[in-house]
Amino acid sequence: MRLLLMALIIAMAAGLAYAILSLPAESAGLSVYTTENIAISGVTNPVTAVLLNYRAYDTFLELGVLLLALLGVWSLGSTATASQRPSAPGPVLDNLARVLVPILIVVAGYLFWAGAYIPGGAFQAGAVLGAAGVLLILAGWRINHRLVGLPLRISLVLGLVVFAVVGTLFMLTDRQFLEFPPQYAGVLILLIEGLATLSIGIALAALFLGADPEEDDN
Amino acid sequence: MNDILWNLLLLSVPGLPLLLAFPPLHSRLPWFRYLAVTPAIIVALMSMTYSIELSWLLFGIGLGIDGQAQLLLGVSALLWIAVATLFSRKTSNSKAVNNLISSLFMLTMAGSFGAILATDLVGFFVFSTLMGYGFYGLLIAGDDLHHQTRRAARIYLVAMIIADVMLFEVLLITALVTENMSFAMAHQGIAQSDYLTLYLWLVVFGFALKAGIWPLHFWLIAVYRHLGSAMAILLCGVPVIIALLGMLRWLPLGETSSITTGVTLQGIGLIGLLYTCFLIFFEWLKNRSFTMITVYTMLLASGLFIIAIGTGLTDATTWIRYENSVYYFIALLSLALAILLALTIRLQQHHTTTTATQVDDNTAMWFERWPATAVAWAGNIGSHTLPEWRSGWLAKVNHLGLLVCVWKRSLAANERNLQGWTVAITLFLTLAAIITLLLIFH
Amino acid sequence: MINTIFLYALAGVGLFSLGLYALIVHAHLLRKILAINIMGSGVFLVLVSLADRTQGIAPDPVPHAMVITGIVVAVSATALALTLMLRVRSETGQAELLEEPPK
Amino acid sequence: MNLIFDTHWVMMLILLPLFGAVACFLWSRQAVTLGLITAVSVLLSVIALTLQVLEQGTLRYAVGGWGAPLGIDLYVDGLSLLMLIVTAVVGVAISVYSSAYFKPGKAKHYWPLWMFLWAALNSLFLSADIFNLYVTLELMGLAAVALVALSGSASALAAAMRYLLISLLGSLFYLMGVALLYHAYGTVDIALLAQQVESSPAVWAAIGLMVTGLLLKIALFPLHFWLPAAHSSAPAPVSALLSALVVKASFYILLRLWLDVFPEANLALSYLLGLLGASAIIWGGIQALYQTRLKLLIAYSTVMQIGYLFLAFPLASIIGWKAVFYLLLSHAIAKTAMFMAAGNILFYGGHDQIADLDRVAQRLPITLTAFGLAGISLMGLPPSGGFIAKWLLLEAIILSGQWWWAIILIAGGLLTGAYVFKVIGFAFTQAEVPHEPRMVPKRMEWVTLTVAVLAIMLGFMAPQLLALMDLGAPFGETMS
Repeated sequence: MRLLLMALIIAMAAGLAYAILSLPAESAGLSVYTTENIAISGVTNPVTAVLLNYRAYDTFLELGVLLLALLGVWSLGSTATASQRPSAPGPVLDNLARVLVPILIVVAGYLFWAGAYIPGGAFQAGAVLGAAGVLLILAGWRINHRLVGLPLRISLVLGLVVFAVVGTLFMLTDRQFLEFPPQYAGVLILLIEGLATLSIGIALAALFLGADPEEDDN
Repeated sequence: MNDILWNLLLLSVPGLPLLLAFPPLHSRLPWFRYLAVTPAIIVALMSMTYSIELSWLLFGIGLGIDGQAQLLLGVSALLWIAVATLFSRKTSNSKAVNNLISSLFMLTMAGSFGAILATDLVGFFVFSTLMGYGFYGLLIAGDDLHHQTRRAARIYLVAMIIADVMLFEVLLITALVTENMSFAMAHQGIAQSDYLTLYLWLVVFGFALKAGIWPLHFWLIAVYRHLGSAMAILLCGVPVIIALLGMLRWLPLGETSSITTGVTLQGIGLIGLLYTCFLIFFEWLKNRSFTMITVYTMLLASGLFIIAIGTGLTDATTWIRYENSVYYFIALLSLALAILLALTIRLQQHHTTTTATQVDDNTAMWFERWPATAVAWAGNIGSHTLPEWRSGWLAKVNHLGLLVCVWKRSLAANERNLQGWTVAITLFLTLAAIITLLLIFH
Repeated sequence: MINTIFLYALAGVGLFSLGLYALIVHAHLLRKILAINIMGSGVFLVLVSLADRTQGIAPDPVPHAMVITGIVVAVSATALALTLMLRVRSETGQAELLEEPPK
Repeated sequence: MNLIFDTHWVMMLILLPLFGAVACFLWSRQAVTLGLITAVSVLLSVIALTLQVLEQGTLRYAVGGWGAPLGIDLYVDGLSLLMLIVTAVVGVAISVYSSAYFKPGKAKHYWPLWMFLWAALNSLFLSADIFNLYVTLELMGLAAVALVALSGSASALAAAMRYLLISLLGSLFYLMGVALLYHAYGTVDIALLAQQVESSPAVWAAIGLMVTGLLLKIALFPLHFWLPAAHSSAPAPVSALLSALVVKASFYILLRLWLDVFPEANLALSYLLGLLGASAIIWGGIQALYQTRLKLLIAYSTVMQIGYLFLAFPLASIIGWKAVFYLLLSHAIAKTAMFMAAGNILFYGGHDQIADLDRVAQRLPITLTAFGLAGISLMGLPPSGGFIAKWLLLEAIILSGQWWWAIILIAGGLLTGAYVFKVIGFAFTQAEVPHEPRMVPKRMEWVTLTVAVLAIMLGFMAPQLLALMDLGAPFGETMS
């Protein structure tokens, strides 16, 4: 069985390699279109333009995927066992967290801002923010129980909802869903990205935490 | 193949069973029941369109074979073989009764084959009548008849006579309109005449009565309740199917359209369908008799058939498009019903004989044991057709029984294996490889 | 220049195949989840490396955006998978799929 | 009327369930009410979209206003419209059913997940972009996995885990195919690809990867190994969703690609698919017959019915495609009813051992009637929707002259009849083990019956449905 398996996988790899090598050595893909329209996309970084304007619908759904994963994790209930509960952090971790978290938040802010013209953007910034959250959780910090319910949930869905609401608003003015007027595109993308960064960061940290903190409290 | 041989072959399809109906002949021949079906099988297997005119017989009868007839003939021959096998077990003690049953059997068979091959109204009428009365004979033949069966057979006979009178009227009308009684010419003639509506209704009524289509289904159900397996299969597969075929052949479908008649028929068919659905539902709740449910299923199918006929009458072009499928529908219907019936009735009998009290609990169980049942059935065929090999067969049957057990176990094991992660993904990759290779070497 | 691009793409194929192999042969769920991630990385590498066949001008941004989308999907799926694995372990006592066929 | 024709119903179909999901997530105490409101509004939107499309013809919607190849297009023709309609119908029924099925503790997790699944399904059926299809496929897969795990039992969790791995594996194969196609032709739009694709190594590899990846997700025999466990251990409404819609969604993608993107029909490959379909019918049918648990039996029946869908590939005629598509629709509805009925029985007796059904017929007559009616449709008896589908399939088989598929068709019908009767037979008997029944909410029973009647009614809607399928000629132009 093992041998057959290896043979099959090697055959597959060889076939794929052959297929890739048979591709033309030059191909502009869609880069012609992207550069043509970059001026009216609201940003100068082409990747951000694709993510948040040309193919913004993909990004919108993908925020949905992230939220859905969190819903899925929360629906599984608590998995925490005694060994997983972090004991009191050592002094090194504690101090590191105190230093690093502010730096990470600043870095996230920079990444989010820079995304408009150089590599960077909401997901990168969100990931850094998420890392800050993870560090805080490891250091024993827990979210205030008053914020655990609706406020936490609202912050989680904020990116998705604002994305959808902005997209829908322009539907009312004879445009398609997510069709930004060029003159406002830059501002709108910034607004969406900002809130998305926040939601993504919180969602990633929440994913790390596992169960719904509201249920954990009970 | 030369014409004379074809003529002989075609004639022998209904001819040989007719000939074998004579007691002196069939009492001396071994396996005569199977022998009688042989020409039908041969003709069904040859793909050729051919027809002959027997101007010397009655008013001139035509026999012919084409694709549609071939299909029906093939299926019908299969049914007859199955029934013949079942019949050979159920022989009476008295030799005279045995001979009588065999003769009636042959007559019914000759009628059914002849009706399928007939290319004109007269031929169809003659053969189907022969079949109808032959079947009545089979119903009442035998020593120990239940009085209920006699009563049911009486109802059947009355229904047949009324239907035949109707159809005879149709023959007269047609003869008035056209000289040539072949289906094609008769359709043309009748389509242009003033009698069209009367003709349509008489044909539909006559054959609907013969086929037991709702609301003329009363006799069918009454007869059904008291039949053995062989006769039930026969009833489903022969008289009813031939009557449906009659409707197809006699009605000028695809050549003329009669909206009112068509729509009315569709309505009747629809009501019949709904009614039958209710019947089935109540049967489930009340008695759970699978035999009856099978009959109701047939009623459902014939209701549908009536809707199809109605559609054919309203819209000729649609009919021409779908005509062939209707023939397939009939053929498959008879086959499927026969198989279902054979299994149900046999197994229900089996249960009643084993333990009378357990019947209620176990009726559904037989579905799980169908492989074993099939083996037992095959065993019975073997032991009755070839008595001298009986012991050998028994041994083989036992062996097969073991095989079935092994087979069932290996099925479960195979499924477990398929569910294993490694096997599954290896299969997945193999499939990917095969698909890609097929693409490349296309 | 061209050669290195295809080299990266081939490396992607390699990762994809390695991940696939690991996914099949390892019983532990954590390894399976990692294997899926490696396969995903392979696909992303193929997507992103071949985008640079533009001869001088900046690489095609669309595959880059696709990869970012893909990564977020992969992260989400991994998070769900890991939590599910922990739940399976706490219910059955082991982090393996039980229905392996008898050897 | 302007309201109907000018509103962007296409987007509403995606946004409404998504907002519904968010609302159910934020206000989980009112999740049931919010979910039901969303369900009804999605159904209304589908009706509006149908009117719109009937009036204005097929619809291409450029999200973001860019249009292919730069942007993402949505596309509505007869194929996608019917999928959306059947999703909405099944969706509303499931919503009503689940409003009584789940306890509050589960309901607050169930509703947002189900709304997400609905959004994923709608966006999948609408998408005309193979990369966007990947995203929707993942959205659907994750939602489905989370729903399977919802019951929290060990077997459900293990099934969900396996389902997740398989789903990801299939998606990655699909994504690799997308990568190859994009780099070969510089577009991911189905219509644009259809114009450009020709035979080349990259296309072969891409098709090979995408087809197998999708087959794994569709669970065509012999890749069905994950399906019975996942579909049978999930809560009943979820099982219904998975069997009726989720599996079909992957098939929908395969159908779209096969009809549009893949270069000229490959005879050998289509025969292989037909052959696998035929094996699935026989294998699934026999396995279903031997099952002792009701939900497993129904799950294997799904394995079997999936096989039917692949019989159209070797026939390659318009009527064949229409037949299997009709079958897909009627199976979706009949299977929903069947799983709901199984859910009622499970709810009532606390188990689903077929041998111990303990006179369910007398105690849950409505449920059992529904089961029987759904069974009629699965068997393909007249006048159900399944009958029309099998009739069309038979016609396609006769037209193509490949009569051997007809044997499979009939054998499949007999097998289906056998396992349906097996269940119904036991439903009348008294079980040896007495158990304490729990009352089934009336709402659950009546919804089940309604859906089952709908499965039968599909048989009477053939002209309308077949006409809808012709919208935009998804199966090719009819010769007339």
